[in-house]
Amino acid sequence: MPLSYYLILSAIMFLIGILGVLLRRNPLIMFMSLELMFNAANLAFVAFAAYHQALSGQLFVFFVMTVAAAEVAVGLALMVAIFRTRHTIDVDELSMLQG
Amino acid sequence: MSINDFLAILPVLVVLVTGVLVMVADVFLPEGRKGIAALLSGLGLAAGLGAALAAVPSTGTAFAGMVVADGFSLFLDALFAAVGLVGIGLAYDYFKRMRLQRGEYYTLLLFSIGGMMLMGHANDLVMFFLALELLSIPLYILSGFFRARLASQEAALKYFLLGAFSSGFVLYGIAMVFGGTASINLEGIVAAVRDGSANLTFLLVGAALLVVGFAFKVSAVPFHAWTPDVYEGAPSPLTGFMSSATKAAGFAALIRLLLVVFPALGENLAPVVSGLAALTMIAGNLIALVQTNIKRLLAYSSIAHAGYLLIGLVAVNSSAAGDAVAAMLFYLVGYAIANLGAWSVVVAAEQAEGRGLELEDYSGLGRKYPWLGVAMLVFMLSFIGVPLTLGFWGKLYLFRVALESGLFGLAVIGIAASLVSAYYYLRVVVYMFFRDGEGVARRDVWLNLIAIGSAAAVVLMALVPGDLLQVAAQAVLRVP
Amino acid sequence: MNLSNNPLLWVTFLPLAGALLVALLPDARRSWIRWTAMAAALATFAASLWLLAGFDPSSGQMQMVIQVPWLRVAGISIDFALGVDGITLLMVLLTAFLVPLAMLSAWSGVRERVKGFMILFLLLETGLIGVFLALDLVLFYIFWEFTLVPMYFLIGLWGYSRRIYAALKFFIFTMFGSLLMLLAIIFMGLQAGTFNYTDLLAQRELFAGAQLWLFFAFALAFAIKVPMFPLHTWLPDAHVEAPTAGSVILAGIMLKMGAYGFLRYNLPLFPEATLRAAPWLAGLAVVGILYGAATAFAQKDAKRLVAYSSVSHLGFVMLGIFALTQQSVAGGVLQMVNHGLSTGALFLVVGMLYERRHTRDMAAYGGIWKVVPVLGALMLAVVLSSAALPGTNGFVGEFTILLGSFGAPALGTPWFAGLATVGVILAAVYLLHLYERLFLGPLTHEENRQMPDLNLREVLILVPILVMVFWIGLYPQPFLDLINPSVETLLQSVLPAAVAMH
Amino acid sequence: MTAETLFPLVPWVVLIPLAGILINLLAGRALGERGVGLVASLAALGSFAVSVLLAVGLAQQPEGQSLLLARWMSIGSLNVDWAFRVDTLSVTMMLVVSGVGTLIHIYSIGYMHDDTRHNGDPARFRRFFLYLNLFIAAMMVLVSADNYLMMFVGWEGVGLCSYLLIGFWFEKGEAGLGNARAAKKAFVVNRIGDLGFLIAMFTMFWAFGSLSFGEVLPRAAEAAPAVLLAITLFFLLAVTGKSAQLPLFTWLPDAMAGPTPVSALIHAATMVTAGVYLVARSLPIFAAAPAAQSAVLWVGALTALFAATIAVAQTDIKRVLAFSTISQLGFMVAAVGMGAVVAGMFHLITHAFFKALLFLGAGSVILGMERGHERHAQAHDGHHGGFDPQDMRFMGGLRSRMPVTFWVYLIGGLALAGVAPLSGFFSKDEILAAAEQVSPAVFVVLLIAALLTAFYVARQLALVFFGQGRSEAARAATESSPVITVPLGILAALAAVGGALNLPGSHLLGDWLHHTVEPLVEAGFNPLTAGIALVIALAGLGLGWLLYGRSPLTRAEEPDPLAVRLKGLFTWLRRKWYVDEIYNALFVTPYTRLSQMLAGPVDQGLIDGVVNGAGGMARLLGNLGRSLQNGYVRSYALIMLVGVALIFTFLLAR
Repeated sequence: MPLSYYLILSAIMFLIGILGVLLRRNPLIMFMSLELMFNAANLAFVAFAAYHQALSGQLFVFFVMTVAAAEVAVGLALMVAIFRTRHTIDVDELSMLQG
Repeated sequence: MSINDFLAILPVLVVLVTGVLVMVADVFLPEGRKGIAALLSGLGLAAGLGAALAAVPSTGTAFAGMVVADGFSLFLDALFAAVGLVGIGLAYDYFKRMRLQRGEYYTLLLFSIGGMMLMGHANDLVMFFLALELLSIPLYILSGFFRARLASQEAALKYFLLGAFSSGFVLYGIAMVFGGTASINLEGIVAAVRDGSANLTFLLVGAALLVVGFAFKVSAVPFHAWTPDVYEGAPSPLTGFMSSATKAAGFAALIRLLLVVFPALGENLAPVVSGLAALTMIAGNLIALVQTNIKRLLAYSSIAHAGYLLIGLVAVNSSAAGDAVAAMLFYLVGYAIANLGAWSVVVAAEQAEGRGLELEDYSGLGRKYPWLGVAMLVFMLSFIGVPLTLGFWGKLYLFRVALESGLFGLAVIGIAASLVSAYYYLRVVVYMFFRDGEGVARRDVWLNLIAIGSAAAVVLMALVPGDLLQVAAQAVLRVP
Repeated sequence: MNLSNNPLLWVTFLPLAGALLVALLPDARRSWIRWTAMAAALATFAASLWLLAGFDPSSGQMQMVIQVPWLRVAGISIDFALGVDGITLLMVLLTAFLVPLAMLSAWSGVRERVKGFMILFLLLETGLIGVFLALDLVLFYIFWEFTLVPMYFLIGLWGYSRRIYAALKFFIFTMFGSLLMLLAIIFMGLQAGTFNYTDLLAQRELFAGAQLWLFFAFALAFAIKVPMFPLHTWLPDAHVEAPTAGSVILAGIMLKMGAYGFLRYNLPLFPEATLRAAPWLAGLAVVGILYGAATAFAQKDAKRLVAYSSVSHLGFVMLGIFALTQQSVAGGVLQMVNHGLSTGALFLVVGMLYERRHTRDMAAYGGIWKVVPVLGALMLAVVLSSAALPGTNGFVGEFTILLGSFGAPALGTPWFAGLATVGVILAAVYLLHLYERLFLGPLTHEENRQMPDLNLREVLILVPILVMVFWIGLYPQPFLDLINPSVETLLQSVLPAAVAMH
Repeated sequence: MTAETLFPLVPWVVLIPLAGILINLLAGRALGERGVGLVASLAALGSFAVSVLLAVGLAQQPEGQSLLLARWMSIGSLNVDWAFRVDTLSVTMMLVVSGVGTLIHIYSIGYMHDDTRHNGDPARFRRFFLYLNLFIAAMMVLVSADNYLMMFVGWEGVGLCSYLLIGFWFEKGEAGLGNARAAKKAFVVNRIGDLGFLIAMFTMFWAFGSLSFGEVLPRAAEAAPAVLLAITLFFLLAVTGKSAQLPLFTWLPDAMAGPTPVSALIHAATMVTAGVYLVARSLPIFAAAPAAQSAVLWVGALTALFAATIAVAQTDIKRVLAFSTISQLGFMVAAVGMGAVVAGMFHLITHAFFKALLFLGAGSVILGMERGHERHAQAHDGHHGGFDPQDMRFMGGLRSRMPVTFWVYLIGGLALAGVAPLSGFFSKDEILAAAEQVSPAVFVVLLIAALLTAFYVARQLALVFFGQGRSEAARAATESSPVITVPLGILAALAAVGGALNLPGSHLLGDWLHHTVEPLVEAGFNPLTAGIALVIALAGLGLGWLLYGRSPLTRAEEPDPLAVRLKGLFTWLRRKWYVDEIYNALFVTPYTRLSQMLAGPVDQGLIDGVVNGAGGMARLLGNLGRSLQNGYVRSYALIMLVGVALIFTFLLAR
């Protein structure tokens, strides 16, 4: 399969991720969308690595996965803290700071 | 891997190791003695600062070209360590007052500083990404440090969501750059561009996405939206630290990246950065005009200053690149000093539960506490760019660079924006001196020391600005 | 070069030293503070006389030049450079002369925060003198902007009801102009590699191509400061809201900074642009003369009237400068001094009235000459000098300006001077109106009957000014001798360009 | 004593009055009223003495001399000195000014003693003499100057004194402000004239490179005709201001608000003649501009007629004299306009005598009326209100109450009317003779003016002195003290025999002035014109007597006989042809409105509105941007995405 297929798929994934962040109000689903964006990048990395025959792309994916895991940990912790005080995790409820 | 590899990033290592040590030590510190964590962190940062100032690190690349050590990174190491020290000073008094003295604040702060330092050393897109996350994730947590305070929670979640969102762009940008050049190493990218093997379209898309990602970090409009909310919600000492240091880290990344890609893409990318600069200066200052909360006002002010700095970034794409980088570094230092000073006043004036942050609460403060008042006056004047402050010289150099590289339009927008800024900065002075009120401020040792010390630095260094500029000018980058 | 023997340094930094000294005194010791500040101001005046003594009036060149490299970094070369010529010298003398008098006027007017007031006042003096003496454009800009800060506080802290609005407006309006000037300065520095005035002057061809823009940038800054119509609206607010001493310095000296800037920078640095702009600026000056006079006439607030009169008077100065003849420019310089004396004195008198009655509304007075004959007589003298009655300083200035501009080749038509002369009539209208409303007619307000006449301190404030008023009016030659060579030198550097243009 | 030793005394004509001021200023309180009056009068007398000495010197060396006192201002090619001119023209003026001035000083000692008490502020006595001495000094500067600029110093200096003295009782007059307003009007209207003087000087400087008489006048003819025309016409504007000619005469009638000696000295005898002096002095320039000459001539002639028509309908004793002064000044201006300098100067001198006499006489009448009013009021226990001691309708019959005043007034009046052999006859006749040579039309105009002059003289004499007293005050009036009547006597003598100065045949004054100015028209004595003039004068007097003397008014409320005959026209005359109203409508009101409009809607509204509007616009935009910051994290992400989209759109478009 040519490179472009992978890239198009990756771009679609990236866009879906973006739309998810924009449209969903549940932070859990927003996290998933963010993961989707990250993984779109990962897919592109892997595809390019294969295309260029360069290992550094594959390597990068591992770093990304690690970092994403750390990020999600922090995000979930934040959500737990918020849920404890507010009993909701709807992000649109969090609009006290504005102006 | 040799000792030289470690020496190259010695300040980073010192700071990160201290962070681990503080984390461990914190477990053994009894409740009520957590201030020792601050002391330990301070010592570690001082050591890091010493390492940077003593120029211990060897220069050149290390760890197989993953990191680089040069004048630029050293300068930033010193800057971050110094800002971190002040940040700890701000936090110590503040959290003691708020009865929230905890070791993990300092640990996380140190990790974040380590990430910032690493950003200055990064020579490989992996390192940029790692440094970005290393500096960001602790800040997400720290923003929500007041776990029970709604504003703090909201700030943390907003920062986190939008930060991750922008990381996505960075990541996708890196992927595109990799796709375009088959390399994630800056030297490799340069080589690919030089020998013509690079796919410039992929490179351009990637570079643009990277600019977006880091523009988020420096709060350039329209990627600034998180800034006011997070700055308002986060604990004040953290905001003071963040607004001074994160911006510098973001610009460090932008400078190094754009120096690499501008030769090939300057024609396309420079207008983008110009647009960001203009938009940031205009929007930042205009919105700051209508703020009534001091933290939000300073947040928009920090956005506005990012706009001025972006002029310098545009000038990197010209024969005056050297001057541009020097001017930006100088400006960052001047801004950091005045900004930390201003936040120290904010921290001193903040009352429990986030009260005392409206401009109204500052009424008469300057008359009641003349030292604090004069210090705040100096910071505001420096922000405006009135002579005999560092801010004046910063603007002078930046505008000089702008004119040198023919950016007349941006220079004019810059001065118009400065004019607008004069209004809201002076309004702070108006409240502090020209109005009567019952405002109270703390007379905490560290806060006052920071306020007065920063004010003195802003004025005294302005009398002999040559030395600092000399240092900034010598902080040259190792261009791959 | 032995700097400690150079009066320029002393005259510039003595007030600063005084301010530091005052800062060390305890807040409660008001009379110590006052007398220390006064001593510093008087010492500065003495230093300015020393400067005068050491000045060679036969030369139009810069004298006693101090030039110390300040910054030599990354292609930027900034000097700490000071120097004096006849025009500068007069401005410095005027400053050093007016500051102690203004300070004396604050003796009873300022009772709160005396220390802060005196410190700011002395800082202001250093800034003002620095503006006049600076011979490096960046240094000039530093002093120029620095003067804003103390004045901002003088208005904001010791001013009247709308002081905050006035202070902000003053600061931002002035800055509006000066920022563009900063860009122009940077641009010139880039072209020439130096900011030193003398060096820039020698290499003015380097930026001759952009001189219309540069001229505009400088002119905007200076025109706001002067102020020229229609950039004047900061002035009435600032003048009215400032405390008396502040108004005196504002009108007496700060407005001169603008006119001085035109003379020192616009004319010699951008000669061709000057010639092209001359009719336009002279036109604005004439509009300012008539407009200021007409607007002053309609004011109900005595201080506001005086403020608008400044717009009119400074119009004469600007007309003189841009007529570019020996007489008109020399007259313009002299008129700068005259306006400082006369309008300064007007503000002082209005301030004295305010201290007695706490209102500036002219309707609250009327017929008080009977009650305060000494004040009435001195005010009359001041009013007449402001109305340019022959024998007073104002006449010599306005006459030479109008005479010089009447046949000025740079303007090409006598209409400018002709219309400006109408301003002389209008000046009489509003000034006599002012005097009539305050002092003449029947005593209409009972509370004015007990008004005390001037005390010795107040007489001592006004008498030195009046001595100068009549000295310049009757025997201006010593002053003209100072001005003439410098003006000649100045015009010689402008007018060759005229030849090149035709 | 030779001319060389005498001429250098000339600065003292200015310095002595200044010394008088200094003494009275510093020691006036200690000197008391008598001391102050004495010092001031001696100062004026000293000035007169020096003038006499200068005249003696001139007798030996008639061509005169310029004396440099000090360099005044020197810029480039502009060099102006404090320098004095001693020649027959200037010394003639000095003699008149200081001579009449001294008499009026002495008179004022008595007059002001009473006046300050009537007006309730005796302390102001000293101030009056300070001003009066200042006036002498300024007038001396004016006439002794060697260049136009120094002349201008005197020119405006006397204007200042005029301002101060008109507003001497600054709290009196209509609504308490009348006098102050009159003073301001005088100053401002004079300033309009001064504008002409200034512009004339500017033109002169750029044409001749100098302002000094010695350099400009001999070379007058060298300049371009347009330049000369400009100079002379602008000088004419100055003349109309200072000498109260059409169209700038309106200030002089109001100037009567000043104390009567002031009206005599400044607003009749000396200051207002400065315009005549200016033209006489500048004759070479006028001679080179014939068009300007006829302009001057016609301005003078028309003013003479115009003012005379107004004078016949006034009821205020001083206002009649004021319009008479304007009219007579018109004669002089017409004379110098024709180039008949000698005739003009001659009339200037005789007019100084007889008009000063008339004013001082009027002053004596006013004092008499006030005394009478006070005596009556004391007898009848008060009721002050509504009494005007200057209104002729309340006078009458004063001939018997104030005989000395009557006789001197009669002499003055007849001299003014031009009855031979009083001084006015000779001087007016010379002007008429010259006019007859130059322009028949002017001759006729001047003759009509002369007729009206004689008429209003008769009317005034009849209303004031004849018939019966028409008020208690008039019936109780008393004669004035010798300090007042003695100067009146001296002036009466001068007014009577002043014609001797330039009698037909002797031409004393003509020969004297000849050394300085060369008249363009040499009007010899013409028996025909003299006869016509005399007939006209007698006819006017007779007409006046017919209307007012034959059956004198008996009550103040009775209508004026002339009003009965002229009906509406009389109102026009009484209201001065409504010139003040027209000027108010044309200039004063529009300027006030304009200035209010500029200060309000334009300055605060438009210009400051733009400034504040810019600030408001910035805030508006700021609030707009602020509204985007709505707190929703998803919209922040959207903003970011829009930014990304914009960047990529831009990059795609490249």
